[in-house]
Amino acid sequence: MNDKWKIILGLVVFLAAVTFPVWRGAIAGAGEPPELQLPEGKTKCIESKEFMIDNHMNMLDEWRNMLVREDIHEYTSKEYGDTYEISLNKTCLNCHKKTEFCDKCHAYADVEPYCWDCHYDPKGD
Amino acid sequence: MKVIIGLIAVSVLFLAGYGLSGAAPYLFGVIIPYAAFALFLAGFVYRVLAWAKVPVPFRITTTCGGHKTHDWLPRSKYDNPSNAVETFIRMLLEVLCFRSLLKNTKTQPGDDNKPVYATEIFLWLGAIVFHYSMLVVLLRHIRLFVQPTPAFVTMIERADGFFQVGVPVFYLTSFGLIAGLVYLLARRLFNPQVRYISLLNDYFPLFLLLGIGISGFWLRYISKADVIAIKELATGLVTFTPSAAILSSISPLFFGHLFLVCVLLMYFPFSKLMHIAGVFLSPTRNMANNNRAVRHINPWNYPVKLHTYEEYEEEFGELMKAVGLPVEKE
Amino acid sequence: MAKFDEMEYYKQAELLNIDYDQVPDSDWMDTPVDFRPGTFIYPGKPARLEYLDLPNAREWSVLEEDWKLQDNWKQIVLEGMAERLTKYRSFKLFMDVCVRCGACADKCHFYIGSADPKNMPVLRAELLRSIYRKEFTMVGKVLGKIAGARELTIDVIKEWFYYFFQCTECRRCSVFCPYGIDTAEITMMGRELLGLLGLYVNWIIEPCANCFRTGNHLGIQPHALKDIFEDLCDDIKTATGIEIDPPFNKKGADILFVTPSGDFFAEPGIFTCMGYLILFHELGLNYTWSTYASEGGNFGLFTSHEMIKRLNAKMYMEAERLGVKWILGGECGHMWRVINQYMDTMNGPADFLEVPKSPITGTVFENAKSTKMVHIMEFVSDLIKHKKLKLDPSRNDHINVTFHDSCNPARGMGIIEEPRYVLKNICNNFYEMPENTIREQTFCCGGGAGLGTDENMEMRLRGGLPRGAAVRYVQEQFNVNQLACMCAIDRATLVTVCNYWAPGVEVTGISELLANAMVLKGENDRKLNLRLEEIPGK
Amino acid sequence: MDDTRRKFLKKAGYASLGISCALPLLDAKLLAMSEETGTHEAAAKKQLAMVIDIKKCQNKQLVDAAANACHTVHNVPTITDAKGNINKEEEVKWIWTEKFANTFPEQVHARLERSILDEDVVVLCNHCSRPPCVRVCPTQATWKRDTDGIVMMDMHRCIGCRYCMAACPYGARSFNWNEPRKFLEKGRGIVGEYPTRTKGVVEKCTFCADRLSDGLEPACVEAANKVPGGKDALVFGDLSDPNSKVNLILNKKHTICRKVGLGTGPNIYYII
Amino acid sequence: MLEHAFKGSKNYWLLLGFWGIIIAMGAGAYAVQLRDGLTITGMSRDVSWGFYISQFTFMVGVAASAVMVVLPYYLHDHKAFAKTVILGEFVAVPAVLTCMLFIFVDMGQPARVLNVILHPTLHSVMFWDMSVLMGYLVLNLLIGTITLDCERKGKHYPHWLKFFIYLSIPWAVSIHTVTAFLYAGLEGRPFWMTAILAPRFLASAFATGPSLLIILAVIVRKISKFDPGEKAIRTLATIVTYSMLINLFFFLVEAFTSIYSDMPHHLHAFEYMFVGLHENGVTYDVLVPWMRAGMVFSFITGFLMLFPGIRWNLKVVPYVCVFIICGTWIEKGLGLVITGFIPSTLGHITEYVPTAPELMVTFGIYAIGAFVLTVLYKIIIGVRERRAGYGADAQ
Repeated sequence: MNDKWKIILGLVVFLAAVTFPVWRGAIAGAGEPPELQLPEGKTKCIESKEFMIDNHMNMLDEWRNMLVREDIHEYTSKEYGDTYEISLNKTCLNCHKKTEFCDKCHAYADVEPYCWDCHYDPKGD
Repeated sequence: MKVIIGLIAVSVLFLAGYGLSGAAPYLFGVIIPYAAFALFLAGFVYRVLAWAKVPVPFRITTTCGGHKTHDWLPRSKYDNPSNAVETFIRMLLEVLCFRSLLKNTKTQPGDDNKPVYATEIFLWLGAIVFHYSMLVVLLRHIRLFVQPTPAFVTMIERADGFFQVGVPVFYLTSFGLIAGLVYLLARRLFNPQVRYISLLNDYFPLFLLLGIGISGFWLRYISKADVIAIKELATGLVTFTPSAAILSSISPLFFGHLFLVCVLLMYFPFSKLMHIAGVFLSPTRNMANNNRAVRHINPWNYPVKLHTYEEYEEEFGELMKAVGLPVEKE
Repeated sequence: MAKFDEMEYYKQAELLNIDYDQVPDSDWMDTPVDFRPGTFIYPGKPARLEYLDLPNAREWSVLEEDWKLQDNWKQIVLEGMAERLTKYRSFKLFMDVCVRCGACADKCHFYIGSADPKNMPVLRAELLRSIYRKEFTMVGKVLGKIAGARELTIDVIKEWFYYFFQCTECRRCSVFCPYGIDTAEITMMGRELLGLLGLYVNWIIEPCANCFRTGNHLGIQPHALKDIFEDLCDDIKTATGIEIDPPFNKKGADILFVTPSGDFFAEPGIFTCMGYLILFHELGLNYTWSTYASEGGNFGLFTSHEMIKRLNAKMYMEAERLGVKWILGGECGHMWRVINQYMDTMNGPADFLEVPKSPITGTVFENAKSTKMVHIMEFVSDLIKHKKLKLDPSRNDHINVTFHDSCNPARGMGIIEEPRYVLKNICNNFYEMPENTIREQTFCCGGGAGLGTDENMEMRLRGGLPRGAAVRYVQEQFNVNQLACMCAIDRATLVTVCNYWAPGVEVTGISELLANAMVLKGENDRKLNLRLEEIPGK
Repeated sequence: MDDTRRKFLKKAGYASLGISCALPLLDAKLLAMSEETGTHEAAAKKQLAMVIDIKKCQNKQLVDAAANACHTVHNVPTITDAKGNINKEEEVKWIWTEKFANTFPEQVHARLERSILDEDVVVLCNHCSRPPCVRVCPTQATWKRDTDGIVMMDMHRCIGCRYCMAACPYGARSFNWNEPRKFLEKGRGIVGEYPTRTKGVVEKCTFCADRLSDGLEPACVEAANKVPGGKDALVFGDLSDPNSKVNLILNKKHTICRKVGLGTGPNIYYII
Repeated sequence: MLEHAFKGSKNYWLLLGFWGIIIAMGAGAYAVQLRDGLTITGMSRDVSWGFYISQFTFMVGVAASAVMVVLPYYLHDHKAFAKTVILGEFVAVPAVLTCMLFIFVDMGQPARVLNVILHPTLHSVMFWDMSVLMGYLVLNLLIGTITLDCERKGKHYPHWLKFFIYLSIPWAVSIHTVTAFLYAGLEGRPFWMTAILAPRFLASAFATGPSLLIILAVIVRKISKFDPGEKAIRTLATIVTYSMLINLFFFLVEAFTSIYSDMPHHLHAFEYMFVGLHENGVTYDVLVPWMRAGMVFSFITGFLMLFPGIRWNLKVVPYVCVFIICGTWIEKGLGLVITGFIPSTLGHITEYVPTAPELMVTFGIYAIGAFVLTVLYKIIIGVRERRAGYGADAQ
């Protein structure tokens, strides 16, 4: 029984599958990392940039519980000590534009936060 | 002892990735991943071709049900396939549903101490949960390597993250992967029979996969990593334009995770993990039981020394004649 | 005083003192073999080896320290392994892919009966795999014992001898293995490697030599065979009133009939043989027996692939010489594994034969169109389906019968439905044994693959426990008093198993029950069955 | 039946009784007690309330202004069907009007003045002192704030089981049967800074908790007051403050509450 | 043991295929609901629970079948039930499963259902209902599979299981009680707020569950070589008879209180169910023909079951049982939940009629239950037949 061609076919399929990102990258390129539009005239976010990159989602989660459930309206920056009103719309979106900031990274990282099911950017989606 | 060596080995490897990547980010972020992936591909192909090179001299199907005979008798098409299509389905059931494991039983002493056979589905369940979670986790990782993320990956992510728990949203397979591995490990440790047959070769990959699973879990849910930078690195790697600059902005935990993955890739072709390919080649499963209808060819079939009828009659001819048995030479 | 090769020597309570959760304190690699009398088989006699031109023929003893191996024994084994790794994908693959999930562990009847961890199929394979790792893989060479590799020593060879002759190649483990790893395949390789060193057991190699010379395992010479048949025909005459003169070596017959020689020799096999004779006579079949190919069984299967071929070749050679159209095979287990999985590949193509066609019903056996050999149960079930046999199953009403699937027909062929169909038509009281012990999950009799001798009585009884317990269950539940099977080794060994684990249950071949139920042309009033016992109520 | 088994059964019986009755009951009781102490005893804890002057609210313009203000700032959509008619079955509303007879069924008797029966009464969440909706909610998506007595909603938490709707004796709760944004986009558009809701959650009046924190009055109160003749049509204040406007009115005028017999302790008071 | 689910006759596979098709259709309808929201149902602001919750309520009753066989067998050593116990337990499993699925599809935000576990709320009856249902599912699955497997291998079941068997008896009572409390604790809904709701639930459950068991047992007898026993079926019929009579009695008690007292809020519900309500010249009476039919079914079957000639006639009693189930289904699966919302707390009358997609989802869930039931029963039959020495299926 000569089953070598079947095995080789299987191998080729396997190789094609595991190298999918490679040949897909060869066809479509690496893709550009998002270029974010940073708010003008601002030098810092609520916490350090590194902290915000990694933990903004948890901060928002905390905020929503603080505001909605505990009726706490102010947040004091651990990094800088200044206070902010707890509000996605009034605070975050006051500086950042959803389409130019949030969406870009989320699209790049293929993250679909359900924040936007309810919240929106008054400056336009 | 084997357990401890396995655990220590994986811990040391993780710490190497975690601790040393700062000193040599390019090595851990670019060179080793490339080397590991190349070794994985080459080793995998080498191993499969090495198997393919060896002929299958006989058709030794394990038949697990009635064969094809009179068409009025019931038969088991997919446990005793008689043609290529039925064999294909048998293999699908085996590969996709772990059919043989589903038959598993556990022998235990009965009321009179004679053996009885209990239904035992937990090995099957653990294996299914682990393997499918692993598959989904791997597919989900495509989002980090391909820009834009393919639609099928997004769909998988949506289904996997259906339940809105925590931020970032909790994936069922994150839990499935680790739970499956913990079960398989616990079984190895606490089932005396399985513990007795286990080798370091069994513990090491389990710990390695657990290390990868837990560090990945940690990266996603606990100490977050800069996904954008990681994706930039990953897409750079797969398009052979790795960016060295980005390496410094990624947390060392990620390098611990990545290094364990590289170790797994390198270890894979030289270990029992090759069962992923081997299952397709198993001669007792991937052949139809139609040997009486279609002759199977053995490429190295060679003549052997026989005892011919002539030699037989030479020895017994007279005796045969004496009792009236017909002979060639009267 | 009973001796260790008699079953009276063993107390059930002692054999049942099994604790699966108890494993030795020491790692299996460090646990030496205990050659306890009753658990191993005596070595092959030099004369037998010489007759078959096998290497290193000499007198030796298992219990002695020195097994008198060749000086370069290690090289011989390693070269043998290397050769087989390039000839059998099964061997190479099964050395590589096992993940030691343990699914097979408690599926082996020897493990179930002995709780000896090395009787777990996975460890039985590890005995070889550890050497494979050491000698043929890089990881094993470098890491050694830590990677599950070990040095090939004389002790390893002794361990192989002990455990590869404690496997009946029944393939039950293979059913449960997620990768289909077949321990039979591994045992066969192990025994071939042992054979290179002249390490055979006499219970296997003597039948091989006999078969090579006289045509059958028992060494029955042609004239003696004729005598035996005359005796059988006398008994048939007594039981049924029918006179039969069976044809031998008849040229121009349509069909050559081959069955294992166990059916010529001892009870209850001979009753099955009488069944064949009555059936063929009643049908008026133009068939013949052969004295040259008077063996369907093939102890080569328990020796080496080469030996399979050497012993099996006679069937086609004789069929060609006699000019028959096709071959009919009797009730046998491993014979059918050889016919189904090896014969055509090894000794075919049998293009001098015709595609088998039943002369009675006209049914063409398409599933045997290449091998040209049909199983007696395929043949008989077809006859019954077409109502070509006049049957009176009430003659078997005093029998509560159960059916033992023999390992090889069940897992190496899949002939599972035919015997049941036949049994249900010839017996009114048929009961299945518990699931997990029948069909593809059937348990070995404990004496297959050449282990059915008396010097390893302990292992036979232990290995027969799962089967015996299942028989005992139906005996208690449904008053089962006969265990039907279609394998000559079963008919020989299950008698012991039943006597020990389920006393009162007799072993029978299906053809015997068939002939008892057949209403024959010109028969007497049938007061006696083929065992010449009175049929109750007749 | 042997004795041990009997004993065991007894215990199991009690245990099951415990499981099925005692625990939710006990917990509900504790919940009610804590709220009682909150309202009656501790002056430190606030209970916000509203007094509605039914007569003044007969001005349709006023009521519309109040409802509009509320629904606009909270992005409450007007649910319409394909033809643009209001879909009464799937309506979402925080403040609206009902006929007197439907609002105060216990007050209706055969001799009641016809004009009263036809009066429209402004209704909204009663922010009950012992709210049944809070008692039944399986996820604590709705709860009574102990700082001001508002019955709050956490739209992130709500699973949409609608148990609260079954429990509320006042019909104050609305469920988002459909995607609300669809209707907002068709209608007045999404406005202000208050988020919209996702489909499949329950919502209701929150006494403008968001505006209160900014020092504003509830939107309806503010809007009603601006309408000519609307002064004090809706009065909002703190019951625990003896000098609050609501207390001043309640002390002077005869007011009624909806379905007081149910013991929920509504905090919307009506001047007939 | 599981192998029996994978081997079977053509009819077995056809039946599974049939359920599969309905499940697929239900899944399709649910996908639409997931996308568009519950607007695709007939529910409304006023009638905020509809068909889904009604079916849930009904199926809780069906789950009772287990306790009515477990209790006589394990507590009173009623030997006739030896072979029937597992039939009851394996009805309870799919029944509870469908209950949970009905709740799941009724959720506006199914993605968040885990909140019930993540934020356990002890004062919510719904939390307790979820807990007892989960528990009952686990109990029956555990007891059923372990006892069946032990029977299969011919070994006595482990002693620790006895604890769970005893536990399952009061637990079965608890699932009905807690489900009734779900409704009975709402001060705003006079129709439900009655102390006899839980007893009524129990009585109708103990009529419905065993009725289904009788039907299934008769079918099993017919299609397989496993016979649950005539005596067992007769005992079940007796249980059904008493439960049915008690159920009817409770109903009359309830009806008396409401109608004799003539309190409008209590009366309205009965009026709506049996004669229809009128408002502004419009008649609201969609439920009336159903409810009347249901009453006829219940009273006539209750009466018929009084006669041993009918009750113990295995040829007739399954058909009577069908009507008993229909009667209680109408009472609980249609009348009970929906009527609680009519008229609404604001006195409005909004009628409720399930929509096509809503019905499809419902059928889909019932089909899942039927699928699981078929598979579980196939396993029981397989094990029992094999145990009795009969041969195996080939497919």
